[in-house]
Amino acid sequence: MSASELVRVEGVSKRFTKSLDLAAKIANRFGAKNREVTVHAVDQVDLSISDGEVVALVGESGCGKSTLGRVVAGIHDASAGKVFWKGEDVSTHSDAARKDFVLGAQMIFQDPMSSLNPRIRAGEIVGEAARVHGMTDKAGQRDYVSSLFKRVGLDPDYVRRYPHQFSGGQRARIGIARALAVNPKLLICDESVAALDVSIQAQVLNLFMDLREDLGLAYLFISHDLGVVRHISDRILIMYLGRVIESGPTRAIFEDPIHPYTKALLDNVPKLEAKKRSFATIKGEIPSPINPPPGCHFHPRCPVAGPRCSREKPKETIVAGGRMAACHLLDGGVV
Amino acid sequence: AQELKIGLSSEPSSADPHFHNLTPNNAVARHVFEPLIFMDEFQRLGFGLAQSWKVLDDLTWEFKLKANVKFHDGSPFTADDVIFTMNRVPNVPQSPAPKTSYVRGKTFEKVDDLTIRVKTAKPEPLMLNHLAQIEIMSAKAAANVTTQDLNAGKGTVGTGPYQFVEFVPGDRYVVKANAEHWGGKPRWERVTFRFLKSDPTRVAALLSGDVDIIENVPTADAARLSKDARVTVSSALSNRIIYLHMDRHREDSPFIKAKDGSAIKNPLNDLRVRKALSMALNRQAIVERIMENEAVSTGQLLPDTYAGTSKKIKIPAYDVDGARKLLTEAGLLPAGFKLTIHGPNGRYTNDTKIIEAVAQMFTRIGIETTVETLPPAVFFTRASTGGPNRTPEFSMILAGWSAGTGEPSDTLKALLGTFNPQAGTGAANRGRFSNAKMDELLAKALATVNDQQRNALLAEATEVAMEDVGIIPIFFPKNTWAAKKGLKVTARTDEYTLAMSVAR
Amino acid sequence: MTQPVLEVENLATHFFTRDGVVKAVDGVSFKVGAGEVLGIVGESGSGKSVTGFSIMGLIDPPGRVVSGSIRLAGEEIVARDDEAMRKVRGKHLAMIFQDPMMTLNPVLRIDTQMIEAVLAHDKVSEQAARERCIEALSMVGIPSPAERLVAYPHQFSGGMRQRVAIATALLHRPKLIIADEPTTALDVTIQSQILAEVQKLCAETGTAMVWITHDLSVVAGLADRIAVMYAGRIVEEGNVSQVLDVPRHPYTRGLIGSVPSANPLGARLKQIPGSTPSLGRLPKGCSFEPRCASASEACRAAKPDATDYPDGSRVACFNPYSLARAS
Amino acid sequence: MLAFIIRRFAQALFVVVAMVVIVFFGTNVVGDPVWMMVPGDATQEQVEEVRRAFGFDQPVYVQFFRFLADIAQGDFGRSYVHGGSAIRLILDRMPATLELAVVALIFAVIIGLPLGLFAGLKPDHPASRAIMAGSILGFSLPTFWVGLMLIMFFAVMLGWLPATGRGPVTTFLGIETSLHTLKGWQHIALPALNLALLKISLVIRLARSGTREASLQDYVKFARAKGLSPRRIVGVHILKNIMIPIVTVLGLEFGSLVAFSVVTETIFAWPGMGKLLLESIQRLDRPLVVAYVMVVVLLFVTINLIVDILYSALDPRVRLAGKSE
Amino acid sequence: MSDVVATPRAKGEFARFVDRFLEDRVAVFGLGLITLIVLLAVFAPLIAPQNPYDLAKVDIMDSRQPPGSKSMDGFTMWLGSDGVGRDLWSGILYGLRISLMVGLLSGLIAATIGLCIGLIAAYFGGRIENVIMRIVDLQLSLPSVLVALILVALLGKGVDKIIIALIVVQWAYYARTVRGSALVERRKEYVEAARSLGLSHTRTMLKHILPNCLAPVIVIATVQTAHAISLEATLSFLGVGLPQTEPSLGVLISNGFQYMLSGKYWISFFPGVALLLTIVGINLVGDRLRDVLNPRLEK
Ligand SMILES: Nc1ncnc2c1ncn2[C@@H]1O[C@H](COP(=O)(O)OP(=O)(O)OP(=O)(O)O)[C@@H](O)[C@H]1O
Ligand SMILES: Nc1ncnc2c1ncn2[C@@H]1O[C@H](COP(=O)(O)OP(=O)(O)OP(=O)(O)O)[C@@H](O)[C@H]1O
Ligand SMILES: [Mg+2]
Ligand SMILES: [Mg+2]
Repeated sequence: MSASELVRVEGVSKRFTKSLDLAAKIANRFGAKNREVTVHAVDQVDLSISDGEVVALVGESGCGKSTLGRVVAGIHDASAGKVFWKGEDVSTHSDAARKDFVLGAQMIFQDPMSSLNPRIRAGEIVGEAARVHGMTDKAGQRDYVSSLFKRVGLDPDYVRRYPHQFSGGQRARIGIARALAVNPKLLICDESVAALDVSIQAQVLNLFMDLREDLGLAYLFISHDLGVVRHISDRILIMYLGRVIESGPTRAIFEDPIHPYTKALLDNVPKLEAKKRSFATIKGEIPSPINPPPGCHFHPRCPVAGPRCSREKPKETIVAGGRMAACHLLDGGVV
Repeated sequence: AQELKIGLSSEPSSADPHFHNLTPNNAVARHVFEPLIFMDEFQRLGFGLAQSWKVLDDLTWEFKLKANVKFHDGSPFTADDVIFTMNRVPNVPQSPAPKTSYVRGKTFEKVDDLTIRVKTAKPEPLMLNHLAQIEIMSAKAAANVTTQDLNAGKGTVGTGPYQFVEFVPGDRYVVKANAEHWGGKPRWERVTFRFLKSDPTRVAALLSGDVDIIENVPTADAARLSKDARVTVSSALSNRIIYLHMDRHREDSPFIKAKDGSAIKNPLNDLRVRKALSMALNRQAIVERIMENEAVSTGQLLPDTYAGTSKKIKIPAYDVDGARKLLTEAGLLPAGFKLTIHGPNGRYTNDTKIIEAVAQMFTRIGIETTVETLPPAVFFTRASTGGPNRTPEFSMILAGWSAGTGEPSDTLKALLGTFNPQAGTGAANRGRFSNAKMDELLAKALATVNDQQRNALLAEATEVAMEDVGIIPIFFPKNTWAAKKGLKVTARTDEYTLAMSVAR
Repeated sequence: MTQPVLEVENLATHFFTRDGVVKAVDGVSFKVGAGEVLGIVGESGSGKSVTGFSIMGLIDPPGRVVSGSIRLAGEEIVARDDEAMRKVRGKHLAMIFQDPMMTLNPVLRIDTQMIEAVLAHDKVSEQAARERCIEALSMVGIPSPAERLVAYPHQFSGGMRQRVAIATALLHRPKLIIADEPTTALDVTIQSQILAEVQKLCAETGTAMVWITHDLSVVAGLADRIAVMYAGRIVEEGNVSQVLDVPRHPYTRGLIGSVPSANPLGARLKQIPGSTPSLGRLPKGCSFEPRCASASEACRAAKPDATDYPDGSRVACFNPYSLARAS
Repeated sequence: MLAFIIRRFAQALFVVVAMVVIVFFGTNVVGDPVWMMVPGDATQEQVEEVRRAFGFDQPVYVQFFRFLADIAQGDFGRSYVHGGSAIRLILDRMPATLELAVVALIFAVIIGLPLGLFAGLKPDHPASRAIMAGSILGFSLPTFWVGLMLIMFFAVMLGWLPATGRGPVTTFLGIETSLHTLKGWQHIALPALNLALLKISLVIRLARSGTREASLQDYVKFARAKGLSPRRIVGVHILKNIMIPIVTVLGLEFGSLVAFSVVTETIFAWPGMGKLLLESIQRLDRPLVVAYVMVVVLLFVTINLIVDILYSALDPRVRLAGKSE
Repeated sequence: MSDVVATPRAKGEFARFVDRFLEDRVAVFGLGLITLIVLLAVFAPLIAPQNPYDLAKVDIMDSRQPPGSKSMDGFTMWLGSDGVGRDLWSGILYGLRISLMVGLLSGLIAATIGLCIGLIAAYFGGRIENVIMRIVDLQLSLPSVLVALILVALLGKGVDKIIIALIVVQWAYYARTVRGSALVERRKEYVEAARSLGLSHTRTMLKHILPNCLAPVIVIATVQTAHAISLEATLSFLGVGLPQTEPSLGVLISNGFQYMLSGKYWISFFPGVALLLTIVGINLVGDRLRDVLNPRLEK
C-alpha cells in the first residue's frame, strides 16, 4: 500500500437482485417458475488508484464499468468487499470522513444533456454543492463559480444560461466544473467523451490533462475507446462480464497483451493508420451478466479456450511489471 | 284488443302484492290481483271481490264474496283464499313495508265458501278502506311461494282482469288479458309497463311513440303537452298534501336564530307567528309559478271533495302586511330572525323549488330564510330522529303526506296527533304539535263507525288543528297522465296508473 | 471508367423551419462506382444523414431537395414521384440506420418484416420469399436463420438486429446501400464483426456502398474513398490514403489531428477551436472560417468552390494545405 | 403469469374489502334506510317494525358482523327494497350493462380509429383540424346533456330511433343479448352512442398521437426505405403499434364505460345495473350498493387482467412476469 | 480560448414556451375564453344584476321568463330566468364561481398530494413505492364517476364534500404521472451527480427532480380540472352533487333539465353552454400545453 494511495477497493462485488414478492412465492407453490433474478454487475474486483494517477477501465457494454465507477464514487454501496478512502474503510467512516470521501471522489458523466438539470442555470449547477457544503457563501458564490468557469474554459458571463443554451462541448465543461467545485481528489469519468465529436473530444481530453497537471487530480477513466485510453491513462483495467481479466501499465498492455480477450480487443479497434484492413477476429456475442457462462466468462468466444476454461474460474495471476491477468494459460494451461 | 304501453315514473320493487306497500307496487298488482273492496278514481269505496257486507255489531263485519270468480289458473275463488291472504300479509319475510297494519286487530273467519266474518278488537271504522288495500291471492297457487317466486311468475295468480306475464326489474312489467274475468274481457290484449324514472325521458318516450301513456307528467311539460295535438292530458287532484311542519317542542329551536346569530326563544310556539307565516305564503303564486298550475292551493288536509273535510276552512289569504303586523305584535319585528327550512330533494315534485319560493316569501316579511335540501333518505332520518334522544332535528320542514284511505283520519292521527308511540299517534308529527282538543275529537271519530258522524268529527278536528296552525298546508298536487291521441285516461286521486282506467 | 452507380451533383436539401431555413445539405457532389465504398465523415449535424435520406427520397416536410441531381445508374431520380421512387427504394437502393434498436418494428416478427420487403418488389410466393430471407440471414452470419426468422426483434441483441437490417437491405441485391452509422451503437468486437460481414458482402455482390460515420478510423479501414462534410458541404473528397495521409483542407487536418492516436502519447491533442456552427445561420463566407487558423480575407467574403486535384481528390478551400507550403 | 393473477386478485380482494367496509359504515352514517322503504304515510309503529325486522335497531358493528357471518354462509345480503339476493339482482342486470358498454366500445373504435389515424397521418389537413376540434368537443360535453340531446333529436324530432329501453332479449350461447334483432340495435344505438362519445374522442386522440409518434420512428423510415407501399406501412406497421396503447387504454376505460352507464342508463331507461345502483344509493339500499361494489370491482379486475394479457399478446416486448416492476 | 456558442437561444425557456403556445390560434382562443370566464366568475358580484342566492332579491313571479324579459326588479334578464325566478345570467356567473372553485381547489389539493406521493414513490423506490403504487392502481382501477358517486352519497351534499370526493378521485392520476416522470428523471445522470455532490435527499427531490416533473402535471391538471368540473355537473345531475339552493353550473343544468322538452330550453341550455365553454376552453389550453410540453413531438 503506497503512501499516496487515494482509493482502493478489495474484492468488491455489486449485485442487483430482483426478489420475489409474496404472490410470486405463492405461485411457485403451484408450480410456477418465478426465479429471483440477480445481475452480477461487478464480481470481486480489486482496484487501487494513487494520487494523481490515471487509471482506465475498459470493456464492452454491460460489463460493469459504470457500476464499479459508482461504487468507487460512493454512489452505490458495494454488495461485498471493501472500499478504502485514503487508507480507511469507508463503511466505518465517521460522517465527516464519509463526506470527505463522497466529495473527494466526483463523477463526470457520459451524456452531457442528461447529466445537467435542464431547469437549473449553469451558475447554480456549478455552485450549489459548494454553497451547501459551506465552501462558499451566497455572496461569494458568484466569484467562486466564475473562477471555476474560467478554470474549465467557459466564459463566466454564461452563468445565467440554462444547459440547453450550451453546445455539447460546453456542457461537458459545465459537468467538469460542477465536479471541481467541491475540490475532489479523484474524478471518475464515465464515458465522458464518448458522446462528443472528435474535435470537441480533443478539447475536453486536453482539459482533463490540464487539470491533472494543475490540480494533481487522479482519474478513473471509464471508456471503451482504446485510442483515448491509450493516450491518457497510466494504467488499464480490462473488464469482461463483471470481472477484471487483465490489468497493468498502459504501455505494457498495448505492446504485449496477455489475455486472449485483450488481444482480440486491441485487434478489433479500428485505426486510422490501417487502411483497407480486414476486420473481425473474434466471434460470438457478449453474454448476458444474468446468466454468465461458467468458468472463465470469456471461454465461449475465446480462440484458445480448452476444457478447463468452462469449468474453472481462472485465478488472477500476477505477472512481472505490475501486471495481472486472469487466464488459465498463465496458470497451468487450458486442458 | 291491442297492446298498451305505459310509462311509469317509478318502478315496483316486486310483483308480490304484499311485499312492499308502495304506490307503483299496488298499482301494477291491481291488474293481476283484486281486493275485496275497490276504490274508484276518487277513492270512493265499492265492491271488489266482495259482493256485499254487513256490520253485525261494532266489532264484527260479515262479507259475502262474489260467486263464480276464477283465478287465472282456473281454480275458483273462495273464502279460503281470503283467509290464506289475510294470514300471508303479516308474514312476508324481509318486507320493507308490509301491509300488516291493515290486518292487525282483525280476525278472519270462514263462514262458508263464499262468506267470511271479520272480528276486530275495537271499533274499526276504516275496515273497508283497509280491506281495499289487500290483494287476494290464490291459496292453492300461492301456498309456500316466496316474493322471489312471485317476481318470477310462480304463484303470481290472481283474479284480476290481467294475467301476469313477466316482471323484468329495471325494465318492464307485462300483463295480458284475462278473457275469463268476471267483469268481462278487458280492453287490452297486453299491457306493458315501462319504468321511465327520468322526467324528460318519460315525456320523450311518449312523444317518440315508445309508450302510449305516461303517468306523472312533469309539471314543466303538462302545459305544453295539453296543447300538443298528438297528446291528451288528464289530471286529478291528488290526495297528497304538501305542507310545512314547525318545531313546537323546543324553546330553543336549533335552526332559528336572531339575525346576529344569537339564540332566541322559539317563535313558532307563538300562534301569531304561525299565522303570520301562513299568511305570508302566496300559495297561488307557488301553484302558478312553480307547479305551473298542476296543483291546487289549500288550507286543509284533503281536497274538500273528500269525506271528513270541512267546507268552512278557507285558504289563508296572502297578506304580507297582515303577516308583518302579527309578527310585530309578537315582538319579532322590526328585529326579525333567521330561519332555515329543510326539505327533501327529489321526493316530491319540485320540492326544492317550493321551499325556495317559501323562503323568498318569508324573507319578504322580515324572516331571513335559508334553504337546505337533503337527499330524501337523509332528510327523513334527520327530520324524524336526527335530534337528541331521537327527536326531530329541524325547525321547519317541508314534507308531503298522502291519505291512502281517502279521508283525513290517518292524516290527523299521524301528522297532528300528539306524539305518542304507545298510542300510535303523531307518528309523522315531526313538529310535535299537540292540541288536546283535536286529539279528543279525533279519538272520538276513530271510535265512530257511523260514516256521517265520523266525518263530522273529523271535519271539526281538522278545523281545530288548522285554527291552531299545526301545519301550514300549501297545496295538493295534481296527478297528471298524458296519452297519445285517441286514448283517454281516467285520472285517479290515488296516483295509481291502471290499464283499466284507459279507454279508447 | 464505367458508369458510376450513383452520381450526386450539387445536391441541396433545405429545411424550412419556423426559425428559418436550415441548409442541411448545400451543394454536395460525389460519385460512387460499382463495388466501391464511399465513406462520408463529418461531425454531428454536418448533414451526413440528410444527404443519405435525400438520395433515398425520404426527406419529409418541412425539408425538401431544393436543387441538384441524383442519378442512379445514370437515371435521374430526384424528380420522381412517390410511387416511382418507392419502386426504386429497397430494390435498387437500400439503407441501414444507426440505431439497431429502432429500425425494426418491435411488434412485428422478423419474418413479417423481411418477407414484406421481398413482396414489395417481387411477385413471388410467400414460401419463396421466406427462403430468400433465410438465405440473406445466413449471408450476414446469423446462425440457424430459419428459427431466428420467427423471433421478435427484442429477442435479438443489437448486433444481431443490425445484421437483420443489413440482410433486409441485401434482399434485392441493390446497386447501392447507404449505411448511416450502422455500427456506432455497437461494441468494438461486434462492430468489427459487422464491418467484416459488410466488407465481404460488398466484395461478393459488387454492391456499392455509402458509409456514413463520424469515426475516421472506421472508414479508414473500410472505404475506398472518403468525403469529409462540414456544415452541409463536402470540404474534401478523395482516396482514403490521400485524404487521411495528406489532408488538404484545414478542417480535415484538424479532424485528423484531434484523434488521439494521431498524437504522441500523453501529449496535448491538437484541437480545432470552437464548435460546429448552427446550420440556420452560417457565415456568408466559408463556414469553417471562424475556426480556421489559416483563414484569409477571401474566406470571409465567399464560399470556396471545390477544386479538382490530379490525384482524383477535390478540396473546397481557398488556402488548401500543400506539401509545398508545408515545407 | 400465475403470480401476476394472484397479485391481481389479492389486490381485488383488498379493494372489495375496503370498499365494502366503507360503503357499509358510510351508508349507515348517511341516513336510515327505513324512511326510504316505508310508504309516505307509514305510522311510527310500522317504521319501528321494519326497523326491527331488518335489524336497523342494532348498532352498526353488530349489523356488520351479522353481514360477515352471512357472507361466510354464502349469503351476500338481500336487497331491502327488492327482497331478493342482492348479488343476483346485480347479476341479472349485468348483461344489459355489459352489452351497452361493449357496443359503446365497438362504436368508439370503429368511429375513432379511422378518424384518429387520418388526423395523425395528415396533421395539417383541414379535416384533421376539424376532427381534433370535434374530439375536444366530445371530451367536453357532459354525457347527460348529450344523452338528452340525442333523444330530442333522433327520437322526438326525427322519430328514427326509439328513445328508451332495450330491445327483445334472447339467450345466445349462454349470453343474454338484445343484439340479434334489428329492433335491439335500434334500441341500443342512441345510448351506446351517448356512452361512446367520450371514448370516441379518446380513441381519436390516442390514434392520432400514436400515429404521429410512430411515423417519426426509425422503423417507419426503414419500412419506407424497403419500398413498402404507404398502405402497408399504415395498415401494418403503424396500426399494430398504435393498437397497443389503444387496446390498453380502452380496456381500462371499459370500466369507466360501465361506471358511466349510470348516467346513460338513467337517461335512456336502459335496464342495466348502473340505474339500479343509482336508485339503490338514493334509497340507501345498502346490500345492493355493497353487492354492486363487489361485483363491479371483480369485473374490473377481470377486465384489467384480460387487458394485460391482451397487451402482452400485442406487444411481444412485454412479459407479464416482469410487469410488477 | 474563443468558444463559439453553438445555438445561443436569446430567449429564456419560459419565453420560448409562451411563444410556442401562442402559435396556435385555437389555443389562444381557449386561453382567452378561460381568462374571460375566470374574470367573469371573480367579478360576478359586480357584474351580475342580481345576487341569485339572496332570496330577498329572487322572486318566483319572475320564474321561467324567456331571455330578454324584464324582471320584477326592473332589470332585463338577458338569458331568461330559471324555475324559481333566478336571473340566469346572474345564476351562471355565480354558478361559474362554484364550479371553478370546486374544479380548481380539488385539482390543486389533489395535485399537491399526488405530487408528494408520486415523488416519494419514485425517489425512494422499493417497498414504499410498491405500497404507494398498489394503492394508486387500486384507485385508478375504479372509475372516477363511480368512486365520486359512492363517496358523495356517503359524505352527503355540500361544496366541501364534493371537493373531498373530487380530490379522492383525482390524486392518483397526479401521483401516477409524477411518479412516471420522476422515475425517468431519477435515472438521469444529474440526479446521480447531485448524490455524488453530497446533496440531501430532500434537496435532490424538491429542487432537482420536482421541477422536471411539472410539465406533465400541468398538462394533466388542465385535463383533470375540466374533468372535475364536468364530474361535478354529472353528480349534480344525478342528484348527489351540490345543494340546489346555491347552484353550480351542473345544478343549474340539472334544474333546467326538466324544462328541456317543454320549450323552455334556456333554463338548461345557457348553463350548459357556459359549462361547455369552460371545459372546452380548459381542454384547448391543455391540448396545446400537451403539444408544447411534450418534447417528443417537437419538430
Ligand atoms: N440499478 C441497476 N439495477 C439492475 N441492474 C443494473 C443496474 N445498474 C446496472 N445494472 C446491470 O449491471 C450490468 C453492468 O452495468 P453497467 O452500467 O455497469 O455496465 P457498463 O459497463 O457501464 O456498460 P456501458 O458500456 O453500456 O455503459 C448491466 O447488465 C446492467 O444491466
Ligand atoms: N426535420 C428537420 N427539420 C429541421 N432541421 C433538420 C431536420 N432534420 C435534420 N435537420 C438539420 O439538418 C442538419 C443535418 O442533420 P443530419 O442528421 O444530416 O446530421 P448528421 O451529420 O447526420 O449528424 P449526426 O452525426 O448527429 O447524425 C442538422 O443541423 C439538423 O439540425
Ligand atoms: Mg456505463
Ligand atoms: Mg446522422
